Amino acid sequence: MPPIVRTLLTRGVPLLALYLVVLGLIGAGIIDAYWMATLALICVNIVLAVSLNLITGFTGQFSLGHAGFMAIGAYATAIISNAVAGPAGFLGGLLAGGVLAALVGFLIGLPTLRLRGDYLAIATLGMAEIIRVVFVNLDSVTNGAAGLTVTQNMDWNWFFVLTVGSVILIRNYLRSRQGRDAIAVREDEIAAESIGVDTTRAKVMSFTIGAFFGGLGGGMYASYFYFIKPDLFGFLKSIDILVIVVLGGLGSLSGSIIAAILLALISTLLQGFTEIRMILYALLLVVIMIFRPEGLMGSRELSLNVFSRLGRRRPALATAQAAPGASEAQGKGDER
Amino acid sequence: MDQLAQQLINGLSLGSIYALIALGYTMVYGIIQLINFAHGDVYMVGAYVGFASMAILGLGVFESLALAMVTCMILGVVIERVAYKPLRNSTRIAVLITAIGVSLLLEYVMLYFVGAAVRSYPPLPDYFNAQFAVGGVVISAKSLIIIGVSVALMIGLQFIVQKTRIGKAMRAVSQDADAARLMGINVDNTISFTFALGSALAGAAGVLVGIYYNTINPLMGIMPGLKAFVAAVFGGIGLIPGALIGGYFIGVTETLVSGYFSSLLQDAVVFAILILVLIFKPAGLLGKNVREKV
Amino acid sequence: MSDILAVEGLTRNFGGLAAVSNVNLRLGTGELVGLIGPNGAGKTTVFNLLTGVYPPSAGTITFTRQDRGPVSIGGRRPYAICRAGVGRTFQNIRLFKDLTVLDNVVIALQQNRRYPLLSSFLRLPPFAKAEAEIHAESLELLRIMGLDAKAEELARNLPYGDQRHLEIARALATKPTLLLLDEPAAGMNPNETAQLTRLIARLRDEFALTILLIEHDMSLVMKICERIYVLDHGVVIASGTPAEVRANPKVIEAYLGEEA
Amino acid sequence: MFEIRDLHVHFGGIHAIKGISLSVEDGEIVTLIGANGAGKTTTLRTASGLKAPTTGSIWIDGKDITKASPQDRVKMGLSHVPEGRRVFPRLTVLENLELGAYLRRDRAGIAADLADVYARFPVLAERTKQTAGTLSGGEQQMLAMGRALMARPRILLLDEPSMGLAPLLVQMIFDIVKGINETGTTILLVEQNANMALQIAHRAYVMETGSIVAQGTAAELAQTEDIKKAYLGG
Amino acid sequence: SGTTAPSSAAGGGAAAGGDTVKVGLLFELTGNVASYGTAEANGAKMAAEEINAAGGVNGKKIQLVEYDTKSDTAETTTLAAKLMTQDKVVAIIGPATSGGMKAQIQLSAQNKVPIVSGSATADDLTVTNGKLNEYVFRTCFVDSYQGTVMAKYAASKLNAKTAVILKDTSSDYAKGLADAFDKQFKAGGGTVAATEAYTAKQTDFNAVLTKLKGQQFDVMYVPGYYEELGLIIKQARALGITAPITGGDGYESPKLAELAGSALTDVYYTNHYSATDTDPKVTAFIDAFKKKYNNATPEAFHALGYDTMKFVADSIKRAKSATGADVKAAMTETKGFSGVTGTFDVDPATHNPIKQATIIGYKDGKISVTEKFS
Ligand SMILES: Nc1ncnc2c1ncn2[C@@H]1O[C@H](COP(=O)(O)OP(=O)(O)OP(=O)(O)O)[C@@H](O)[C@H]1O
Ligand SMILES: Nc1ncnc2c1ncn2[C@@H]1O[C@H](COP(=O)(O)OP(=O)(O)OP(=O)(O)O)[C@@H](O)[C@H]1O
Ligand SMILES: [Mg+2]
Ligand SMILES: [Mg+2]
Repeated sequence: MPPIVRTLLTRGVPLLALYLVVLGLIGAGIIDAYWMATLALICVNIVLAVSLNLITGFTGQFSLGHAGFMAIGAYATAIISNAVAGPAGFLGGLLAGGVLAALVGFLIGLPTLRLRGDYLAIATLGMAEIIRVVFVNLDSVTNGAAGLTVTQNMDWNWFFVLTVGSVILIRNYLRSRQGRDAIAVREDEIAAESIGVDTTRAKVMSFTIGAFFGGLGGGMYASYFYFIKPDLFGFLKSIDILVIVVLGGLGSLSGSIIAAILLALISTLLQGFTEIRMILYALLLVVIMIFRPEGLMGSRELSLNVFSRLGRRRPALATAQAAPGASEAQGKGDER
Repeated sequence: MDQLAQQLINGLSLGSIYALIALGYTMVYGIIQLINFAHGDVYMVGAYVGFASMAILGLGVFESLALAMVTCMILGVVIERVAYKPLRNSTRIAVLITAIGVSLLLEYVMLYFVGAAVRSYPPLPDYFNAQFAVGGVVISAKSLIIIGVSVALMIGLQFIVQKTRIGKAMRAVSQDADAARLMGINVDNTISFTFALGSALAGAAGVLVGIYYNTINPLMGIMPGLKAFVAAVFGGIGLIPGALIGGYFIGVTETLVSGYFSSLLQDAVVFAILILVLIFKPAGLLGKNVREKV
Repeated sequence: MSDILAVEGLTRNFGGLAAVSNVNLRLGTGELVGLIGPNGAGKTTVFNLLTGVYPPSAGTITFTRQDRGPVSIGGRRPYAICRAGVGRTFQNIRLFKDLTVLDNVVIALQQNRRYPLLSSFLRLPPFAKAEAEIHAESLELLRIMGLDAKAEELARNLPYGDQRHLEIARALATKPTLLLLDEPAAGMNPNETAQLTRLIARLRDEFALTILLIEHDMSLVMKICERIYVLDHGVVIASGTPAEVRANPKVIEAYLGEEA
Repeated sequence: MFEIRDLHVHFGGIHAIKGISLSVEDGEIVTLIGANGAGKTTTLRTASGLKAPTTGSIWIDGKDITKASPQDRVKMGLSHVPEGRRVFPRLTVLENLELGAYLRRDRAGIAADLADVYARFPVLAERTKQTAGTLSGGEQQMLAMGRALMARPRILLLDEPSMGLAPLLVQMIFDIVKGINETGTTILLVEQNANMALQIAHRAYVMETGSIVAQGTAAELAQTEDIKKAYLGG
Repeated sequence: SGTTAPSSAAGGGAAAGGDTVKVGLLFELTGNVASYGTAEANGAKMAAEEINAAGGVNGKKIQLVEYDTKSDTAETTTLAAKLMTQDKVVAIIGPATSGGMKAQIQLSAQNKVPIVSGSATADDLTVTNGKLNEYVFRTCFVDSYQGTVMAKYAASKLNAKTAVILKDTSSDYAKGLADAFDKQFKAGGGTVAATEAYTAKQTDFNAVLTKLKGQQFDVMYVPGYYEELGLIIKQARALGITAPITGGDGYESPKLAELAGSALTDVYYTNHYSATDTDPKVTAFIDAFKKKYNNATPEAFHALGYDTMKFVADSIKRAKSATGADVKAAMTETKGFSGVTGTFDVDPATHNPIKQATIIGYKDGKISVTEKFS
């Protein structure tokens, strides 16, 4: 079998099956408006989490500003698709949103990615806040705090294409030389430089690509949920996305996907407990982290490829998150 | 001129509040490199304990302050033992997420029990409400108290961390816990002590803010917590004088931006300055950018 | 035999401390040269200056490759210096500990096998071709270093000696013409050191390398180095053949002691 | 005075120490040699309480300390210079040394010991205000030794103290170890540099993949052919 | 549940044949605006209990299905879909903010379930781009009305020639009020000397107040909510700003007096009702509320939530059947509905209630003025 045929069979068939099953369930009315909205949210969260995982989990750059990219994508899509009706406006909006987010990511990333750890986190957090404040103040374009009403342009077909497409593209990136450079940066920046990895370039590239898909996620959000306003994209949204990434496992794409689904299900289950739902959610978060600090998947991947071994081991996250003390402890044995 | 002087006073008072919270933040960070997102919420709990103690138990301001500090101290240690200690050997982001979980937990448990509505602190003794007018500039006793307390606490903390035995132990633990054990340092107790101290400070800040603004609510910790974190980073995270300077800087900048440009832009300008400062001083204003020796 | 590396007036200060001051070094193509000296003499700092980890406070570093001619590498970024043809290992092992042995080598090797970003995203033919080559070459290199059986293990799980070997393999994968080894035998017992000594000599020949190495184990240094520079307090206090250096009273006093 | 009985240690599934027993008598230098990964470091880490054993026990002065915390062991006179030095990188040399005496209260004694450490390692005296992380490898090794001495230990565990040191210093370190021993400190020394270790030790154990495969007086072992071949490079 | 395809059969299907009628309660119980959402939800719940205690509507008990939007729009859309298609409610009450309402406008039309807010005041909520949103209702003033009324009041009763505006930029509500005030005040011949802003959850307003103090003005218009207003009033008076401070129904809360204390003087705002009102309906409401909630005095949000529930129940009672479409029709035809926040008709063209504003004024922490004004 030529590799391309094999890939289509092993990966394409299960995906196509997934697509058709959901389509069938929608047709049969089993997936109703409520479940469709839940599905939409899952898809948006997958795109957001996977793109943040690229930045934080794989490249080791701690970002607290993903909601900023989301906001750019959401507003660009909203404004363009409101101005130009039909698929042209909506797809153009999504693309413009992604590109704009990538551009901002590039411009912000270039100077700030020199920062390490928490300093980078705070710089990205600041960036997202600035983006939000700009949207509040660009009254004539964004309608300020009052927010924008958006036409619903997404359906299951689009969600499927965009979500699966994003995941595949990011996965391909990670398993290429550019992606391995990014992982090398995460593992040990000094060592990476010493073997010829242009670490600045690797970081900025991951950040820009992550920003693009963050923007795309925002655009998908805006195109389904009717209404956006700046305070949806605050600091807490960035945290929400980070929670998905860490819960799934830093450095595991399938972990991010599983966590996005799991959190949506948890949220559904908790909806009945109006009064204490957030208490239960917070408790659950703490308990999960205590018992599985490496996240649900660690850095392992679950493969769709039914013929390959399940759970092929992928690189784990180390340097970026290990306590600074640990990396400075000299000596040959890594004692912890 | 008067207006500028007034704005500076305003900025320093606001900055003191950020500094008060940032001190505890930065100390905990300095020792275990944890961005303790729950710190802002411990501060909130402190504000409520102060409120309950004054409004319900009828205690005086200083008794209430003490009570809030002790309660928060216990709360801080419990949080550390239950939620953070099991993650001693995990990645820092894992602990960060746990801290966010704890933060949400405190907020929503509080929301559940006391409701979302704001509460106002009971009336205070007169000396708190005094005001002085110097020319056209109004200075309130509360401002002076809060500025004074923040400076005093900074000095006290700096002394503890730099000069005392336990302070040295704290720094040793922060750099290499195993090696610290080999020196005979009880690492768990040292970390608990750090939390106790940091949380007591948060409790004090909560009561002082309650007194200063006279309003508290279960979500009051989020924004100041974030700003305090920014202040700590700004000054050089882990550095106690940095927290104070960062707090003042942010307070004054915010005030001047809203006073002379537009209050709409205050957060954006603060963050923009922060990013610029970090680009030129990647370890904050006071931080030294030590490169790892290879 | 032309000089591959010419260092002139190299100086580096840390605060008030002159870790390296006015150092001149010359390495001929194909030479195997030792850099020795007491602890804190500035040997590792010289490596760090040569590889761009620190910019020099003063001085020039000229690196020559037959095919490209001389270039000044002082103060350039480490990755650029590596790409110019200078590879190194670290005194404290710096592997990508949570990656596989193979991936450690692949990342170094792929720096010479570029293909465009679009190929990566879409898995276009250039991607597949280059990946296959990278994979094959990496395995070949591991085989030469005797690590091929452990290609899929995580680097952190290797025994210490293998980790040292892997670090050398990773440096070789960048296709250097000049290789800098910082205490390759540290932590090895005399037996292992002897094996390593033979390996280094072999690598120099097989890969047509010029090697500069720092080492405190005199059994290794004296056996394979053709020339030796001795550094003390940041200054070159002696240089010459092993025999000359060993007999130099300054070196004996500062470094070797009476026993050596 | 120090004893390990039938110790087993696991790292997850890895059985790193497979039932070793060893003892160090009062005033002795005992050395533990063996190839990389034999388990020497793990033995010392278990002895000082950084790593919990699966089974087996550790004794000081006839007291079972298997369950004692590291700081209690320090109190009982145990001091451990870990592999890789583990100095506190952002503290100064002086602060590192002061921490060595963390559990001591006798100011005068501490001052005297500090002077003593400075006398043994003059480099440290020149660098009291330098942060330890920027010291060279050898300087850090001296600092780590000095720091351990500040606890005025009765039994000192040393993990490869000669690693990365210049020949002159290797000699010096072994002299110092011997000197420390002569002032009454019992020493358990782990070394790769087996030649030197056997020269100063009274007795020795040889470890291989988690087990002790040979033991005896240092002089005896230095003459054994197998050991010469495997560890002494001859 | 779903044996029939929900999307087609979702025409606001009532709990068929049962002895209850389901009403959705979709509010911001957590998140940014939890304090308003919670208050309104509690008001509505109290009303539902009263209605059920009195025998329900048309013999059926009201069954509330309550969810929390977390102040998030995606959550709002999702849960609105759940209420409409799975829980099959007849109508949804909430959310409290216009943004939340906007997230379910399209669903309300698709599923034919009326949605009613007690406090979503954005002008373009019920009529978007000149088109009426058929299933969207509210029981509160629109922003422009309150802003206009206060501008007139400031000019005629407070003799103000120059005004400054300080608005909460994080809420569309304050923005709407501010814009309307600005327009009307200028139209009436006044000048607006400065427009400044703050954001919700801010606690320190000294900077912007110090800046305003440098201006000459006769009145301050500060649309926003009591949480911030209590502090603004207090800090303004402490800085020596003595001009009257005016605003909208966001001021209405006993907390305002608590927070501002004695500084609460020369403060005027537009409101639906007054807690000192002697109307028996109002006093009964206040008494019942105090009894249920620990002696707390109700706020505007409580009253609005309460009225909204009563309004929905009233419409169900008048509807031909308990289906969304019929209830919507009944709502549109409402005439003279009398609640604690006033008596109103629903304007069929805009679905806005036609009701008169009450001006409430404070002196030394006590209410000194209560007058109807328009
Ligand atoms: N980043 C730094 N900051 C301050 N001082 C430094 C730094 N790096 C090295 N030094 C100092 O420079 C001197 C030379 O250090 P270097 O590491 O080059 O020594 P070395 O010759 O490699 O010693 P060793 O054989 O022990 O490894 C030492 O005194 C060290 O303390
Ligand atoms: N933290 C750890 N996790 C898993 N395995 C470990 C860990 N530390 C040590 N080991 C394993 O235990 C065994 C013994 O290691 P140890 O470090 O004690 O050897 P050593 O004799 O000190 O070797 P060296 O001469 O290299 O210092 C090795 O197989 C090692 O891989
Ligand atoms: Mg060195
Ligand atoms: Mg060892």
